[in-house]
Amino acid sequence: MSVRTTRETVDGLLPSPEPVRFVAEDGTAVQPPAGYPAPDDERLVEAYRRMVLGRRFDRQATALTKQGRLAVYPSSRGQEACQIAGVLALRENDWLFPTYRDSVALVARGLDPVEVLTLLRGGWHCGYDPAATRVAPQCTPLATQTIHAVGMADALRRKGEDGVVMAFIGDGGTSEGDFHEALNYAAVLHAPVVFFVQNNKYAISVPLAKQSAAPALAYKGIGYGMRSEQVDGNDLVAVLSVLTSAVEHARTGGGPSLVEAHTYRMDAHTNADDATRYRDSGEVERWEAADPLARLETYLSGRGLLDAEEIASARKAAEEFAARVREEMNADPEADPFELFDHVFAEPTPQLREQRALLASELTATED
Amino acid sequence: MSVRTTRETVDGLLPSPEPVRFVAEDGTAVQPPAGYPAPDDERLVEAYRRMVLGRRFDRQATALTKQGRLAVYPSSRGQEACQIAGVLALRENDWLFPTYRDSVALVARGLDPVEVLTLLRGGWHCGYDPAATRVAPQCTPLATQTIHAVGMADALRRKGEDGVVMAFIGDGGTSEGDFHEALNYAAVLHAPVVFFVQNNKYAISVPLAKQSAAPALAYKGIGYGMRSEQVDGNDLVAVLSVLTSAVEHARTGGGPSLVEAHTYRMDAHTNADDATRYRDSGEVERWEAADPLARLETYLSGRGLLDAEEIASARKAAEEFAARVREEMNADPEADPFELFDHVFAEPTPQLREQRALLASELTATED
Amino acid sequence: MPTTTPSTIPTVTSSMTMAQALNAALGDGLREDERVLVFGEDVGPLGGVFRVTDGLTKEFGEERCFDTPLAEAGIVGLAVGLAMGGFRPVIEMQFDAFAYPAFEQIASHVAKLRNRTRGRLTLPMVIRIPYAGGIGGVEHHCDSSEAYYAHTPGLKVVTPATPDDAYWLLRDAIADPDPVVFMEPKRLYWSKGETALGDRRAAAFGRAVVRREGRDATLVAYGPSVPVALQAAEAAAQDGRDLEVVDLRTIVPFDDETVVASVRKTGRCVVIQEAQGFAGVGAEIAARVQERCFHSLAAPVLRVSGFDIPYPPPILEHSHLPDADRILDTVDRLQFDDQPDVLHLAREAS
Amino acid sequence: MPTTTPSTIPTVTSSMTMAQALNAALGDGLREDERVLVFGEDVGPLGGVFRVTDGLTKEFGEERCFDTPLAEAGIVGLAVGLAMGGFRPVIEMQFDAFAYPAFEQIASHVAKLRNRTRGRLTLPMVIRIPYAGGIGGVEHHCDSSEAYYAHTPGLKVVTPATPDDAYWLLRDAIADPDPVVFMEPKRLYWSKGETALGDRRAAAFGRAVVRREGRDATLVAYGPSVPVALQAAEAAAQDGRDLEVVDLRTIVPFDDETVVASVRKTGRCVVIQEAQGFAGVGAEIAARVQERCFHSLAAPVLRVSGFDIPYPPPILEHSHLPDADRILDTVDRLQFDDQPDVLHLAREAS
Ligand SMILES: Cc1ncc(C[n+]2csc(CCOP(=O)(O)OP(=O)(O)O)c2C)c(N)n1
Ligand SMILES: Cc1ncc(C[n+]2csc(CCOP(=O)(O)OP(=O)(O)O)c2C)c(N)n1
Ligand SMILES: [Mg+2]
Ligand SMILES: [Mg+2]
Repeated sequence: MSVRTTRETVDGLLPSPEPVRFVAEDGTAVQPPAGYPAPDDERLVEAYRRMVLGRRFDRQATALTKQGRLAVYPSSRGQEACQIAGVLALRENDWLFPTYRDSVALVARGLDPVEVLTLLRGGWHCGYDPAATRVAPQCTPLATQTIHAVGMADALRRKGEDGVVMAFIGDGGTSEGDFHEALNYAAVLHAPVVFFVQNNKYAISVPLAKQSAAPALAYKGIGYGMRSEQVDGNDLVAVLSVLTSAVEHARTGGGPSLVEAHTYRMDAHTNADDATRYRDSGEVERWEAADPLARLETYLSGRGLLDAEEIASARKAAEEFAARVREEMNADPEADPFELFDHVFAEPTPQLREQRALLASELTATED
Repeated sequence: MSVRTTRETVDGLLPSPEPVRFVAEDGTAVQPPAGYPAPDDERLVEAYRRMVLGRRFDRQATALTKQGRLAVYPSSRGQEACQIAGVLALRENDWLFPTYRDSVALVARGLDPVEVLTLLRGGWHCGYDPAATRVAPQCTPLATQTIHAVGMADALRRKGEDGVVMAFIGDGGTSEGDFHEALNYAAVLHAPVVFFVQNNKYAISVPLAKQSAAPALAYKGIGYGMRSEQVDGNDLVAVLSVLTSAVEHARTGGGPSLVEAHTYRMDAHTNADDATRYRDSGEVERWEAADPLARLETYLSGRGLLDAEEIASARKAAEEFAARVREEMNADPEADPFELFDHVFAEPTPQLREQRALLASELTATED
Repeated sequence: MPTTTPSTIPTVTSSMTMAQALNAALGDGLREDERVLVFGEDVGPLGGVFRVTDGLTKEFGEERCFDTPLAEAGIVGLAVGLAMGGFRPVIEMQFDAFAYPAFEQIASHVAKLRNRTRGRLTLPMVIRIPYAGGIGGVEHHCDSSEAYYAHTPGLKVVTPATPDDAYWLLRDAIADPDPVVFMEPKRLYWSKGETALGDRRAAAFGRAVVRREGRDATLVAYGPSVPVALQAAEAAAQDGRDLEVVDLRTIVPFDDETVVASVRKTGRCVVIQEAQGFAGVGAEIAARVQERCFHSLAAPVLRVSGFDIPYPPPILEHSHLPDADRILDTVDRLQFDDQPDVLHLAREAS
Repeated sequence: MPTTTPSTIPTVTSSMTMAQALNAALGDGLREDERVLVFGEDVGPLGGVFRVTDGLTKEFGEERCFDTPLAEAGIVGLAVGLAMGGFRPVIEMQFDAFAYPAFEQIASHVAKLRNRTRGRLTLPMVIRIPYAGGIGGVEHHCDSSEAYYAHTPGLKVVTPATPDDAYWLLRDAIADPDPVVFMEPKRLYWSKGETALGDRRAAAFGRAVVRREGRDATLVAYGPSVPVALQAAEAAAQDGRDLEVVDLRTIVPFDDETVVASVRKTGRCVVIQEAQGFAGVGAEIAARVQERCFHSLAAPVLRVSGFDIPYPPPILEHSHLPDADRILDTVDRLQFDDQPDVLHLAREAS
């Protein structure tokens, strides 16, 4: 008393046997699998500009840790194709649920860089307005945000909005139970959500081989009845094409998707981490050859969509942006200790009022 | 920089497109897929005897709830092919991690029925000796036992034993995060464990359609790089064949497997549940036609492996067993209130000694 | 975005069980505000294993009251996302111990989101948890888990002891702008009481209530222990001892005024909780009372609780659960000096 | 089945950080008993994010010290299965708040398995949890979660304040027949102290220690608060107030004798914890002390703790954390009457 699953059903849920690719590592075009339209040239040029800016911002943020202006910074150098395509695939009324790794994506979405860095600067837990930007607070407890994304997607559907939700997650995060529950809820609720796994091969020091024995993480989709795809995460054209179709599929009522991007974390986990303890430089060098920014630059130049002038102007814009960030981050962050009691509840409880008063007495005592 | 997954790799991890079957609902033999040997006739006849006994025990246990001798009982009527094959596929030195639903399996493994019922009788949390029987306590927190099973499997491997671990779980339990974590750990550790999902179509009142959108739960295996199979859960011959090969595959170092059995929970979730609130009798009647015991009886009789005499003797043995259970369960369970303090730690803490003394004073006070 | 429809629910008073009162509160909550959603395991067609959501799917449809896949972190996380999206989820954890898989979602997100976002995102949601024992439940079905939530900043924790409080506290919890962990004492689900349903807001939320006036000592209790405390007070009255019984109703926020006023009046206090005692809510109450009433106290604040053991199997739960006798024995010790029986007994024991 | 090899570890005393002392204890534990296994996230080649497992994989191999996939319920559940199978897992939760996904495994299995099986299955395992703040960590990296475990029957809860205690308490925890939640105060990882390593068993486990003798009042502290309490005591000494400082070391089991003896001597007590105060371990201590020392107390037992708020962002943590001044202000209030400042301030505030 159970139905036969046809080869078609199964194939419709499995990812392509190898990562979708539009551009080879040397920047030359390759034939992508059928069904993935090439993004417009303007979008690609815009993506290039944001990649240049994103990488410069990332380098600036790392520098700020050395100057003690940031407590810690998890770099996404090498993952820019994912960071930029991930937000370019979204509209303004779509929601993004990012992790601590995704500051470049937030900047690319147009969030104020200083507000983005407020968390890592230690000023507050979230510096930007999630409601206004439709970007959830950068999430640290791994995979927990993926379920929130499903809830938000269901909320958008209930309100009759055509917004879509994108949840970012890393390869390590896919091992958490919450990821499993989120994918299952999304599939059962047929929620307009896209799960975007940036498989950068490491969870801090733990390599993918110790994380999963799956042929690819994208093969998890079928276990939930969810369409899935894998893509070359250092090929912006491919990531943008695959994510855009996943987002539009969700927007038009097609349901959720799982997309895995194969990329690489070029820097250590954070500035505080020492990657030499667990991986050799040779591996890192091999991935240098796959650099997403150089690849897109070569590809666009080859197609005559970029010239030296445009490249220079993109770099100039990035330098100006970085200078502004450096300058604004040089001021010490402001903080009011009494704000600690303001947002625990809508109204502080009598107990919190007592504690606030206690702090007030301590502060006046130290003043005089 | 990522390898292509071949169709062969993928197919090797996917379950058969339809549940493996040896015997049709009418008891006639059908052609099973290649690679699944038919179990020996003796094993099948032995399985039949245990199915007859198991079903009788199950009916007796339900009766005991009406007589107030059991607090609650979750019946497995209709799932006997899974309950019996699940333990027949194991050797004595293998471990079983069962749920509250699997009392019939424990009895079939030879555990004392009264010890098995101790939990549901309210006498203690586990009535049998897990170390001696190699059967973990029946687990209530859903899916949590699946990770313990992986740990035990890894322990057996470390000790150089050739034991295998089988973890039982229901369809609903597969939605829990712990199930995901257990499958991933098993695959990464290449642990000798078999995850046996008894998909009886309901999680209390929640039907499978609200639980998962997967083509079949067995399709979850590939997402962990784990071989998987689906089987007609009401065909004992098929379940025994598929589980035996999964167990021997694990025993010979082949690693873990996921097996889904399509079956049906004929009774309500427990005696306390009212199934009429969420399913119609028509559905239940349709499944009556797929009854695993009648099917095996017809099949074995048809092959001349069973005659009226053997059937009668099996039923007689079952009646005697039920009578013994009824009788032994008629005595009130014994319980020593001071045992409450004996097993919290190896040695009671000073605080527990105080509390024990307090209880002693209360009990002497009530005596006089 | 759906909004609140001015509700006009007539006020009717009738005798009902706590389960029925909770069911009525959920119905009125769904009726009053379109943004309210009820979901969890088996809360749909079945109406919940305790029937607290009985009939809601039938009346409000699958969109408003629905069954989720079987995953508690998923239920809570889904509620977080829906609340971020403007809805007001009222979710059910089927039993106390089965909320533990959701502990990270509750402690790291539900409790913190308003604070993390400076109030830009808020989580008006209710997590209903049937808790505690006394119903002959098997292991994992009888935990008293209130302290885990009460100790977590950002959560309000409520537990009713009467059907009327159950109705009004739940109505208030649903209307509250913050996440509320609503702890329902299982064994009181079938207890009956006069309940006034309808269209007003009660003052129960955040306020303790004196259930019985007395002069000689104060019994502070909440949830499942309130009827036990009242029973003990009745028995004590026979022996001419006049005990006051305070029902907290809300653990967070805590009503210091009512408790302190009572203890300053009586000069003696026994705190009662069903949960294992160590580092429980009763410890907080005892600590607060002696901090605030020290010079009014004629004796130490004593505690009555379950033992520090995993919840017992059904046939032994009566030995574990605080009953009127354990309370009365403790009240007797309020007269004693620095050497409470327990230490003395401990020496005997060792 | 591998068994214990009689260990012959020479005793050497040297100055080291708490992180180094813990690392040494793990090494000696692995050396002493083949059944000991160390695993968790990044504990292998990296040596843990705090380097507490540094070098262990190199010395003992991947089989004895290894990285797991990223899932905390999985880590704890795997440890449960391995312990059922005769091993002695010593696992690491990377940070306090990242143990929450494992809460069900800890509360429903780790704490209960011995009891459920009448002692036929036991779980000799250690769950190491770096906890509390003071290191400028971002959200979810600074929770004080000890009360969740201390309130759960079946768990022993330990937290060292010196490198020497860290070494011996961890050695004892590894050798203990029961599950031990070993809470490591992050901010003390780099604090140095004389540490005697080697082959003996310490008496630290289960016993509090008087870190400083004093006559006027007792400060009860544990883990990260011990150095702060000692600092306060030094400062008080300048003003001629002589404070005794008790370091609990083990929260469960609790050493009533040492604490009670001290408070009966001094007649005054302040309990210090970094965690949010409500229903925390400090509440338990205050409740116990007044239960057992009532007639010796000249003032209520007062508590110093973090506020009942989510852990603050780095630039504000100093306002939240109990410091010597907060302790001294509280000690000053030990002289007062029934009207503690806080109530008075509360009225002002409202
Ligand atoms: C629940 C939880 N466990 C552990 C951690 C500690 N931690 C922070 S980042 C990290 C690795 C995450 O790896 P991955 O998911 O691949 O993301 P990436 O950092 O590579 O972007 C770990 C273990 C955490 N933040 N949350
Ligand atoms: C973690 C957890 N959540 C909820 C429950 C309550 N509960 C007990 S059985 C059950 C349904 C389980 O369904 P399934 O896994 O299909 O097993 P079956 O009962 O059908 O054998 C539920 C929700 C539980 N025991 N544990
Ligand atoms: Mg990664
Ligand atoms: Mg089922």
